[in-house]
Amino acid sequence: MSSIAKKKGFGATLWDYLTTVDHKKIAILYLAAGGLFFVIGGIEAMLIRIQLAQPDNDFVSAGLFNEIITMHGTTMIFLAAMPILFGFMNAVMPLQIGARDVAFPFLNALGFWLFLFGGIFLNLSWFMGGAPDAGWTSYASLSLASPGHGIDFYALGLQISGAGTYIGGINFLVTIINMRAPGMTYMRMPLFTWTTFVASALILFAFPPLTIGLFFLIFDRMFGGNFFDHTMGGNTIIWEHLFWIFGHPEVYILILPAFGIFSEIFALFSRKRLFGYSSMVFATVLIGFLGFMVWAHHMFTVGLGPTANAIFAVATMAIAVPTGMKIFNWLLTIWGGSIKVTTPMLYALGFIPSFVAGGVTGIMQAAAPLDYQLHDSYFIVAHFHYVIVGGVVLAILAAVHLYWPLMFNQMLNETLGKWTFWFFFIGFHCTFFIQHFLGLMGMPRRVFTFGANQGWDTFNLISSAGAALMAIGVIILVINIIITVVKNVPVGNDPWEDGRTLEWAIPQPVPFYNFKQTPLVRGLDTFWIEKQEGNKEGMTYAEPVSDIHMPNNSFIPFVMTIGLFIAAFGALYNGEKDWAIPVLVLGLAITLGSMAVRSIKDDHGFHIHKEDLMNDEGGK
Amino acid sequence: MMKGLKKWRLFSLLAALTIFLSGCGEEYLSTLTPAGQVGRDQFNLLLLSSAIMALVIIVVVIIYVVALVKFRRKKVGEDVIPKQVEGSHTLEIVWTVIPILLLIVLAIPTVYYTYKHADVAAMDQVDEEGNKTNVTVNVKASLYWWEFEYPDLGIVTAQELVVPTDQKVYFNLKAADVKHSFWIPTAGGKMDTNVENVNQFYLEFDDASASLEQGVFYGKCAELCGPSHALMDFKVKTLEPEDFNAWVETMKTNEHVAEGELASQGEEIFNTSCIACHATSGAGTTGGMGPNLATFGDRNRVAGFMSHDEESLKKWINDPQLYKPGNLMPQPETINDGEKFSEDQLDALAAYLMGLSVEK
Amino acid sequence: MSHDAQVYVRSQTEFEYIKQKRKKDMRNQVTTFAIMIFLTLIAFTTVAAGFSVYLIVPVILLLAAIQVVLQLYYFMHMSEKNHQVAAFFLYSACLIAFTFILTFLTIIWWG
Amino acid sequence: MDFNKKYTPQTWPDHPEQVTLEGKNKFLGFWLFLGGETVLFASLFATYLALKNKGPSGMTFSTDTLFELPLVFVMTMLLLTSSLTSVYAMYHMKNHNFRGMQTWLAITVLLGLAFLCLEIYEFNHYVHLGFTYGQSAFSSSFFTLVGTHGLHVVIGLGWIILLMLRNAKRGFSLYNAPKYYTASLYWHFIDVVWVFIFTVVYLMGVVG
Ligand code: HEA
Ligand code: HEA
Ligand SMILES: [Cu+2]
Repeated sequence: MSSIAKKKGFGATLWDYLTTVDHKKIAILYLAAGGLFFVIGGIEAMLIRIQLAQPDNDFVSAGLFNEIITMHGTTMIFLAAMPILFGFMNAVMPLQIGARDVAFPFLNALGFWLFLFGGIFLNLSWFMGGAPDAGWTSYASLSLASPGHGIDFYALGLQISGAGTYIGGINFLVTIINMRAPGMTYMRMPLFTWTTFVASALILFAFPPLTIGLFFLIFDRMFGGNFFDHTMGGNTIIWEHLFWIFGHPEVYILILPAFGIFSEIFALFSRKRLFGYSSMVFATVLIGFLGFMVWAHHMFTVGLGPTANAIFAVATMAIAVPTGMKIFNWLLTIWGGSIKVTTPMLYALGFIPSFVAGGVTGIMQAAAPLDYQLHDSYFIVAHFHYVIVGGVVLAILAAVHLYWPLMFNQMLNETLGKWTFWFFFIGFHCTFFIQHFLGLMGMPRRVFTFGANQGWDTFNLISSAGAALMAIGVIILVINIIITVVKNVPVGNDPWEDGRTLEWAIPQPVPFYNFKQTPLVRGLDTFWIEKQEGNKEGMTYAEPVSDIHMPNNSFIPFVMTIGLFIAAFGALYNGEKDWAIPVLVLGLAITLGSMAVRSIKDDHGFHIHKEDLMNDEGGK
Repeated sequence: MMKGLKKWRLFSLLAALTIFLSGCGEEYLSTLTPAGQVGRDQFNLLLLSSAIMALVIIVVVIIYVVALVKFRRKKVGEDVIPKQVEGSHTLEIVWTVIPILLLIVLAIPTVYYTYKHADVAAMDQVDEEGNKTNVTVNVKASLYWWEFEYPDLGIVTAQELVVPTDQKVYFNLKAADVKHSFWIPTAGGKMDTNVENVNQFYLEFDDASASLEQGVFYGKCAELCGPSHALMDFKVKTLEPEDFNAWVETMKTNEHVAEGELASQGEEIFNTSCIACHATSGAGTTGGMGPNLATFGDRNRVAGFMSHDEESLKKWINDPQLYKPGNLMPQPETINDGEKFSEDQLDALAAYLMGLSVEK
Repeated sequence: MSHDAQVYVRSQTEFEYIKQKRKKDMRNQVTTFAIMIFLTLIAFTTVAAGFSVYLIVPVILLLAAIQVVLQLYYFMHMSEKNHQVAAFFLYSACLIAFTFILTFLTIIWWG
Repeated sequence: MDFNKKYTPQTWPDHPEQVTLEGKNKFLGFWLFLGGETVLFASLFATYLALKNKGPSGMTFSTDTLFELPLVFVMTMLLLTSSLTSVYAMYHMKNHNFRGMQTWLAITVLLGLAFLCLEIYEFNHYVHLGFTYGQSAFSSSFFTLVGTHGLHVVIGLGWIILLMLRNAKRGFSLYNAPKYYTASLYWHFIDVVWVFIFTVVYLMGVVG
């Protein structure tokens, strides 16, 4: 990243990134944007914890607090965790399967810009009359009653960024199905690729219900619809269903890639093949499937009746089985291995007890009668931060360290990495463990303050202190990144020395066309196999060097996104400002127009000729 | 022998858990100190599931720690290439079957209690004379207050639920504006109050609440409902059945007369400014714009969460928005000829309201 | 490589054969279409004839299902090879779609 | 190597839409997209079924009095036929008969337009009766479900017309064959959805 910047000058680099369709650069964009949103979401988390550090606090007002928690949840889930994972999928998955790029490079760029501008739109609400304040779940009766434009920003912003995610999901699916290198059978795919595959399938089926739910909300609030207005025959429970039909698979969209990352790490740093590979694949698919059959466990107290509650309770519990398979397979992977505790491995090791603790509280919540007590209490907050922070965020932090050399040809500092880990890890348990008890002691979630006489003071203070430790950890990470980027010491390929999969075999920095020759995959962990057989190059090839076809860069994805961004303002102010409808139409016209340009104009890409390839020794 | 040992282990684990957990939290608020059968069932489910989960965690952690100690690279040697094991069918079966068994152990009571706690068939039961055998309460949740109507007894109260002990109390739950959720942590789990339908469930209370620190159990709104969601508390007073019946009788018959000059002045102000929304008689049915104030003097809190004294009452009346943002009680300016209440007016109102009582 | 299509020149007999085959396929498609029209007619007539609701609803749903299968398998060529992945995802989608509709029909209303 | 290589009927591949990697990707990606669309319409149908005939107290509109079968029957026939005509278009694509394909597509477009006109007429009619979008939960869910389908028709038509115009002078290539193919898949899918709409919304609506 820095090396190009030096050669090209700022303007050219900027243009390059605005128009790029290269999965490696899009990965960097996802990582940067997602990282930024993570810090924003984290700062919001800090505000929450400051407010709740002591009883009857008035650090933020009641209304503002609701805006903060809503934006914290929404930002973290939609704009931080998922995009960062998308970043790693983009950076790693095509290399793992031996592909030149993803299936639809143009759409890949479009997906990114949609996500980014959806996120920007959502966050603009802070400056344009107030953020959404009905919780990230935005239950309909409250979200219809909420004054101002906050909820409109939520619905429109998520609609735009959701479209980006949906496009990304299809893209990954097609890439994995169609573009695997010769010999890369389904049962030889690295687990990160597998989990990307299943997570993308979940995106494919989970986002349409969200889209519909958000459309209903948009129509109800801005265009006179009546889906959720019970005086007009509407029904708010429809929103709850649609949201959770999306929402539950969504949490598996987050955790499955995290599982994939840890599977890579455990094998790599134990110098050992992943234990029970085929059952890992099976478990991944099963979790994905079951993920669609359990959404009503978020709705046990809604009053769906005992039969629905019982069915969904039992179905939910079933998920423990495939997840348990995974946990034990990881344990057996390190068992008998040669464990090297690097920073990524440290995260992986921290993940196991943390996630199991979070998972088993999930099973407790699945016991419906018990959930009547736990629902909407701090116990739930504890549960999902244990699985999300203890699972997804630890995976993200691990992957930042693990894949940094792959993405940037530099190594993050290991010592600082470990400091980050310990601060974050201790802070995390400190913050959230105690919240289980707060919940059991009767503290509801989403309260902007609490009275002093209820026995919650000390635990809340401890929780807030833990959050501060987490913040220190994150700040150390930021420092680490800055130092590394400034130093810019190249490390070459296979920096962890025990790389097993194709992405570590490719020369560094990764050429923009990825593989000069398509590799031939000869088994699971193909790089490891080649190394064990003494192959210095690390790859066997499936074809001689020949011309490579590459797609052209394009500015159209950006323009299309801007069109929707503009249109969203039109929709938002519909019925309030005269210019609303014209702006809406203008925005849509820009988007449709650029789509038309895209389909009318011939864009066949270009070729890199064989001779040039021969001379190119990697590098950019 | 092995079996006995295992049983003993499980038992002591449960015992330790019980002691540890009930040490947490306040007796009038915590789910860990259940005050009735429903809460106790759920607490037992908590104990059972915690024990299972503790077991799972212990097993995982043991394997984990041993692996971590035994197989560090420092220990096994820098250049050792471990055997590349593919997997093991036996192990796979073990860790599929054992969790399934554990889950079955949890699933059975789960399903049983799910049906048990949803059983409201006895709600409409009547004795020979056609009187309802059980107390039913219609709960209406509004932006940020609670109304409790006793349809069979012909009385209404607000903010403080009064229920008899030692019997099932049935609830019909509904929201008036946006969704809320009705939760008395000590008595049992919550149930949402939806806008478009009536939810039903029941709770039980063992003992009269008089012995508690505050004399009441705490109730909460458990569904985000707007800025003052956190302040939407209510209190629950449990009475022995005789006391309850006595309370009902006074509620039905009690005609309040303001005592003293100050209170009478207050009554006058109240009747010009407040009566449009607030009823002061407990006899009747639901439908007030604002909470029924018949039992105001007996309450434990002002506005559900402020301490019960004239000071907070006056503060509240003169600026409800400040204390409970987003609530629907008019600011004094809109009901008092465009001005705040004067100190004298406030004193009078406070005296009048504090005198509204069925217990004194 | 990826864009390079091997050009395969058919022999004249092969060419004739495949043309014939396509023609036959097309005739089958027209038959399929006739069946679809027929099914639609039945559906509309059962309703117009005013049979019992309990008869009509299952019958027209079944007819719709058959029609959709015809569309998918013949018009959209799902019967041809090369469609396994597509079929897998489409069936998954149908399964999920079915659960949604079932829940919305049953548990969204409490009676 | 070159997309614009000229083919003859004799050299034109059997599955021109799936010869290049781009074609394969488009083909598969589009099917996956249709999977997503299935779930999308399922959500709309589910909502419609839940809100059918629900409205403010005293609402007089209901499915059995509102809908008129003859109009729906004509619309159904138009759309079904257009599905067949697009099959004809693909038949000609396989035979490398560009003119034939364009002609059949043109017929498809005309049928689609006719359908669209009837739908607009129908909506307009309802609005005149007072059954407007905001009239009730029932009306919102009805217009959204059927309107989303209508929007798909509009997009499908736009897409096909664009393809026809763009390629009118260029003829076949392995670059545009997958585009034609996916457009026709899309058109069939629209028909699939309509089959459920006329069954679930109109026929089942009329029965009550
Ligand atoms: C990454 C995110 C993530 C993950 C992975 C999970 C995983 C699980 N979740 Fe969680 N959940 C959330 C994120 C997540 N959740 C969020 C965000 C919410 C709240 C949303 C909101 O309301 O705002 C939530 C809420 C939530 C609820 C609703 C609570 C309520 O509001 O009342 C329930 C109820 O059943 C639940 C259950 C589960 C279960 C059973 C799992 C299972 O998948 C866990 C499985 C794992 C294990 C069980 C551990 C390993 C297994 C073994 C070692 C084998 C042996 C184990 C046994 C025999 C038990 N979750
Ligand atoms: C991916 C999801 C995710 C993640 C990672 C987190 C991370 C954290 N969350 Fe939360 N959270 C949610 C998803 C997530 N959360 C959701 C969905 C809700 C529910 C919302 C709702 O109810 O609607 C929620 C709600 C929620 C609540 C409950 C609010 C309430 O109900 O009233 C709390 C309270 O403690 C909390 C705390 C935290 C904390 C302390 C972190 C920490 O882990 C955060 C760690 C990050 C940092 C500490 C970054 C710090 C950065 C800096 C300090 C800046 C450095 C600056 C520079 C270098 C410039 N979160
Ligand atoms: Cu869930």
